[in-house]
Amino acid sequence: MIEVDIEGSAGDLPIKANFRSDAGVTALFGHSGAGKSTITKMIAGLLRPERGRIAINGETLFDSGEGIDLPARRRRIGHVFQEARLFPHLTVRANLAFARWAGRTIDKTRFKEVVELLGIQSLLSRRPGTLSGGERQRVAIGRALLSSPRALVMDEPLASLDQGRKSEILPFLDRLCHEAKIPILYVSHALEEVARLADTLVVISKGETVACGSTADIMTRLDLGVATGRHEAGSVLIGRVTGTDSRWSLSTIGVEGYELQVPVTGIEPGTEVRLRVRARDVSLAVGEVSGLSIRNRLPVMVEAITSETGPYAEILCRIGEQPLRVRLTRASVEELGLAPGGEALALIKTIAIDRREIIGSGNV
Amino acid sequence: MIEVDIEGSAGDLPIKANFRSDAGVTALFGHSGAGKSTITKMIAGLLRPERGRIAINGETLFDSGEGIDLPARRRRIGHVFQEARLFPHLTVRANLAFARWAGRTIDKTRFKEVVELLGIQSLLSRRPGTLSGGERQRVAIGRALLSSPRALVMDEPLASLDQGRKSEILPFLDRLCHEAKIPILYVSHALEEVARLADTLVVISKGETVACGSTADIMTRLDLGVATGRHEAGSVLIGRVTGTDSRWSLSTIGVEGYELQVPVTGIEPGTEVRLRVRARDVSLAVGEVSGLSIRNRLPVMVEAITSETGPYAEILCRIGEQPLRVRLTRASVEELGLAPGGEALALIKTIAIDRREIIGSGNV
Amino acid sequence: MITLTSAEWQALTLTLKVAATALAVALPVAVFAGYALARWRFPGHGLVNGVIHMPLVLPPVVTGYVLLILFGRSGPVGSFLESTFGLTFAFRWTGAALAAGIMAFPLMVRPIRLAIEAVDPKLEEAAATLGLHRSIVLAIVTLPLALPGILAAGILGFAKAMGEFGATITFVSNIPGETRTLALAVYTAAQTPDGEVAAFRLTIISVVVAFGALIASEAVARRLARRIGGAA
Amino acid sequence: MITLTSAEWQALTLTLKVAATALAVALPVAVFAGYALARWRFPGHGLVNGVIHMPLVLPPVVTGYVLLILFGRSGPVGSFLESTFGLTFAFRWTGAALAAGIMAFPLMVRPIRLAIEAVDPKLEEAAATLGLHRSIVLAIVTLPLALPGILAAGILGFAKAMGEFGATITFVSNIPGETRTLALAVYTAAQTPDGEVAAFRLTIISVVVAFGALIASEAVARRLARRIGGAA
Amino acid sequence: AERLTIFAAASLKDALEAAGKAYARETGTEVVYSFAGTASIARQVEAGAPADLFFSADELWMDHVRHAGAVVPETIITVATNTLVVVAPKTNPEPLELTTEGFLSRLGDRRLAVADTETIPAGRYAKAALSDLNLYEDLAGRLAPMENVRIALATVARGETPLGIVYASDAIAEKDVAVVAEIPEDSHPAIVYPAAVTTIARQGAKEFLAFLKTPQAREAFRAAGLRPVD
Ligand SMILES: Nc1ncnc2c1ncn2[C@@H]1O[C@H](COP(=O)(O)OP(=O)(O)OP(=O)(O)O)[C@@H](O)[C@H]1O
Ligand SMILES: Nc1ncnc2c1ncn2[C@@H]1O[C@H](COP(=O)(O)OP(=O)(O)OP(=O)(O)O)[C@@H](O)[C@H]1O
Ligand code: MOO
Ligand SMILES: [Mg+2]
Ligand SMILES: [Mg+2]
Repeated sequence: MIEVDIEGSAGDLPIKANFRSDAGVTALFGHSGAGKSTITKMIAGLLRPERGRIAINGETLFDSGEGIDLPARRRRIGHVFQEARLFPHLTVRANLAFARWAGRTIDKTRFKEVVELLGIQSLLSRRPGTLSGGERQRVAIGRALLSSPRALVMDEPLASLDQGRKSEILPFLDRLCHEAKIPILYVSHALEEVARLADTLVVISKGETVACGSTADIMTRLDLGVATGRHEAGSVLIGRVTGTDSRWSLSTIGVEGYELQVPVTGIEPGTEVRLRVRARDVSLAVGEVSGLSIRNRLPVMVEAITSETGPYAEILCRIGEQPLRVRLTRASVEELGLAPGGEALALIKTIAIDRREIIGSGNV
Repeated sequence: MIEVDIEGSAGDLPIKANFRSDAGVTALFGHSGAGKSTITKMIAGLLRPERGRIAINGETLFDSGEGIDLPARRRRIGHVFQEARLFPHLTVRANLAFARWAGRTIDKTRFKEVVELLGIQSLLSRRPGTLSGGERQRVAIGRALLSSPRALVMDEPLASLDQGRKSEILPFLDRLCHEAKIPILYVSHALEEVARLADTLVVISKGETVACGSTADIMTRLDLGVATGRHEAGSVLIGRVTGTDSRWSLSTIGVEGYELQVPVTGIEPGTEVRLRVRARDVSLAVGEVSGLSIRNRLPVMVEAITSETGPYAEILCRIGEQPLRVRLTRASVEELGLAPGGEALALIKTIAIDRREIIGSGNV
Repeated sequence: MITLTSAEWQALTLTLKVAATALAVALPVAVFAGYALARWRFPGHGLVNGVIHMPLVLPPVVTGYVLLILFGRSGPVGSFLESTFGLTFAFRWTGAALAAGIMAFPLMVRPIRLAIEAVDPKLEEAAATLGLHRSIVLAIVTLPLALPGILAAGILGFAKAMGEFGATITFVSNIPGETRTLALAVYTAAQTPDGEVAAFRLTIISVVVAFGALIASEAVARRLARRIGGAA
Repeated sequence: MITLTSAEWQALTLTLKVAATALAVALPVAVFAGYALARWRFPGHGLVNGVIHMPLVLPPVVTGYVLLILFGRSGPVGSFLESTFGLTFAFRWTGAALAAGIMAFPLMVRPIRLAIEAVDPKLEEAAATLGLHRSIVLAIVTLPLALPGILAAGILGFAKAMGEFGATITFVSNIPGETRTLALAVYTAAQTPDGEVAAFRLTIISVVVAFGALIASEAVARRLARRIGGAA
Repeated sequence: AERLTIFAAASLKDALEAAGKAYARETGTEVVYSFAGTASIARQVEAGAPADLFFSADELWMDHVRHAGAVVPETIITVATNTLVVVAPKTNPEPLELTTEGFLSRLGDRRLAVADTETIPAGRYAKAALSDLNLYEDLAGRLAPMENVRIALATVARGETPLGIVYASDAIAEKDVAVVAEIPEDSHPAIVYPAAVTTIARQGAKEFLAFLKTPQAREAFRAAGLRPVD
């Protein structure tokens, strides 16, 4: 659990961060220069807020009222910095071993596991100066993981990694966070990454937390378009796995009494999962539809339509109790005759729900 | 025009790069550690290949056979480095002014334009040490642009920028490249960015160029899935603007005699444009379809179907002469009875073709 | 406050003149030498490095004696300089500055070399890609970044130039008003029976001047650090 | 090769003993002082900095006198050390080492301070987030990164310790086998009519030793640079 | 005693070393020396240096040390005397007239090398002599006071200065100079080398002083250009 309620400043920019999140991954999301790194540094004890309180898992790390201000080393917050900050005079192995020694509790098997996950076996005897950008970042992640931290702060750790590597690391972080009960504070520009990982989403703008809540809630808030970026806006559906079709490698997920197929297998039936559905990946239909490759068709209620200037319209729908954002052209809205209160069929390409967008499964 | 045919090494990794591209943006694409940065440094004259030849716009910069090896400063290749490399003792303004002075030709108006584009006006009197990660990157881009280079090398310049900022900078680079005839070599992990920008795509794997060709061609090559990442695979359609619907802010584009609507206005009718269509954004239908929000429906011929293990299938279709990749679940392929030689209707959400995916227009 | 006697004033102003001249001439040369040792690989690298350190290893009297032989009026270098440029070192304050500069030289080259070696060559590369000539890169990137080292060298060199004694007295002797710097004046007093008070006064003057220079240099260094450092 | 006389051997071994002892004791103290000046802000910062530089500013003879007064057998520090620890400096090689160490001290503190100031505090922060105590961060991050500076300090200090003359002859006199180091032996020889040859031989010996030390230090420095530097 | 330690002015080096060798041959007592400028040596003896004997180059420092109680006053003896001469480079050996004109015409725009006129005994004697000869006022601005006599001698030998005032004993040792004038002995205080046993001396120090009166020792002094006294 992370509790933050601080005021301070980054140069001229006043910082005012107020959020709390329960176990799991908390994402800090916001524009370049919004103050994300500054806030993480305050939490890690590398910058001092002017006033306020910071607590992790119930332990107070900073409290200006009570005069508590633990130094960074006693906070034990593993920090993956935006600029790697590896020790240049030590080999990769020594960088990692040093962190492991600092953490004390990590055994050899775990060490090997982390090294393999990050694909840095062949780099162990090299020095940071000769690593590529992405390699450096991976070693930095390894270093933070191996220090057996009580919480992890990750400042855009995957920015220069390719998709393939990312999709190996993300589930690991997810497991780490939920199994080892290590809260993770995750800074990112990529909403995809964030939605994939985060239980709680904190939106930062101009130094202040402008929104904080469960990822599903924040993702569906139309008013946050500017902060989150239109292209990535979407919703998170909460459902439960009802079955697996091993022939086609699909699973069926029950959402509000309806069924959705997703291209994933191996999730225990009964598991609760969260599906991220991007607004742009949903189509709407009115009336019968047939002969179409889109297999997921859910009846929805149109709740609100926001027409922006330009070609787009945002439609907020509901599947039962759950919100679903849809993005169409204004022309389509007119053509289909959509209006608040009306009914429609939401078409979601099975394929649009990637492995990476199904959250909460132990074995993805 | 960039011509590269070199051999060398990065530590133990042998480098063997062989590609040529005509005017425009050339993207270097590949996994972390593939050798992308190494190749760009060789082109910029910061590392020495063992043998081979490098030429830009017909001028030979390096030729081991003829003993030509221009020093970096005489190559005049603006370089945005993966790690910014700003001069820490100079203010942002001085960093930029220094570059401008080195380039000589940039006037005040242009200086202001670049500064505004990058949103760094308020940072001018600051020093790099106090900038945020994204701010630093933007200043580095500005510095390279202002040195009035004869070519630009950009090593993941947008990795830590948010969507909003990215979609402002990308069209600018595009214009720069085509109007000012400055070839750009662009390194990125994000296929989206690459497809948006690149005329030529070079795929690097383990130090070697494994593929090189027009973006459209490479994107549609099924066999490069591993290097490019499944999620981002797609095709590029070439068409010509036929009309604009200002009421709905849509433009119509003719592709092989068919029409497609895209959510963009302001492109001169008659202009040739390239549309990136991600395989996962295309649905197929067989037979009549109605009452659907998907407005773009193009008749296609199924050419090949590749079933992978797992839930997915890749379908290569043709619209007239042009290839179109489609990604469905195997289940859908079976259900629709798709087979090579068959006909189908490709449904492309208007919205899936973002501004950022329409290339070649002067005023997007 | 103590009021200075005219002899003390003379020694003080002479010392400042000698130390400042030594610094003004030797520092640029030290910057060049530090740069060359840090960045160039050339035959005789080790030899140059060794020769630069010699004044440190040899007893100052020997260095002074060598200067006398080389730069004296009848010495090969001295007679050449005198006939060509009318530049005389023997028994002149210029000679004291020369001795001070040479004795201070190794102390200056080291920190400068260290600071230049610490400048990230990647920044110089970046400057080169902007199309800049090496000399401009040097002037606008390398040297400014090495400035803390050059400053440290300057203060070490100035202190040593103020305190230089052995080589100076051997080379240019101990002529009041011409070559009797504070250090030589202190020595003169201390070598005289019952000269303790005079020696003490002169020592205090030296110390005050040196402290002043030190404090000024620290202030400059702090400004430099603030410029480069930025946030944590 | 020249064969050394027994007096030359004696001076050589004594010089090495004195310089090595001076370095072994003064270098750690200089590292501490350099670190404190670089990283701590404390009242009296300027004063400490000033005092460290004093041996450089004062003529060595004065420093020697001060040592004689303080560390002589009847001096306050000297008599205390002798009665408490049985440690005698007066007219012993230990005193020569003390004088050499004190004269070399300012030359060592500067490069060390410079190198420590150049260590990126962001790396120390990173080490702190791993949960490491400051002393461990110092030992494993800060000092190793400052090693080129410490090495430069070592070689400057060793060279100065070898060449120290003024303070040594004043403090511990010029006793063969006990305090007559190479520098003092060169001086003694130069005082003798027809001593030039002897002085020259001794000078050569000094120079050879110093070159050896210098070459060794350069080799170490190159290794260090290679370790940290990596690719362009 | 097994061993005697002598702290002595640097100008006595040759004479004392020769005498010491003879003494060791005769008595089996080893003699070791510390040579430096008289001022240094005197202050060290005053500070309790482990010296058995102190040899000064002038009476001033011997007085200083005696007042400080570092030597046994009754043991002070003069072991030798010396004289001053004016030397010029061997290439220019014409005799010099001891007048202002004589000096100035030989000096031209150059300087007269002397040992430091305040700190070094040789320099103090030279200054006294020049004053007595009414030359000091005219020559004061033309002096080059060197750190010690040997360096003054060397500058003359190398032609760096056309003239220098040094001890007769030094002039003998340097082949590249010629004596061009002798300074009258009555123009300056007697140049004497007093010696004394220190207050912390070991057994046998007095015996060495006595040995210096033997013909053997006197010969050693004479060979070094000094005049032994009776
Ligand atoms: N020491 C400082 N002096 C002045 N301004 C500062 C200082 N430190 C930070 N800032 C400013 O505060 C703002 C927030 O910085 P911060 O590094 O927290 O941003 P960020 O959200 O992490 O951005 P990015 O995504 O680009 O890394 C930036 O505009 C930055 O320039
Ligand atoms: N000096 C060196 N010594 C050893 N290996 C090196 C050296 N320089 C580069 N390499 C290795 O060569 C490979 C290619 O490096 P390069 O920086 O070109 O990769 P990249 O494609 O830019 O990767 P990234 O996307 O992570 O930045 C990497 O595995 C790197 O570790
Ligand atoms: O080191 Mo000295 O002993 O300057 O004259
Ligand atoms: Mg940041
Ligand atoms: Mg790279």
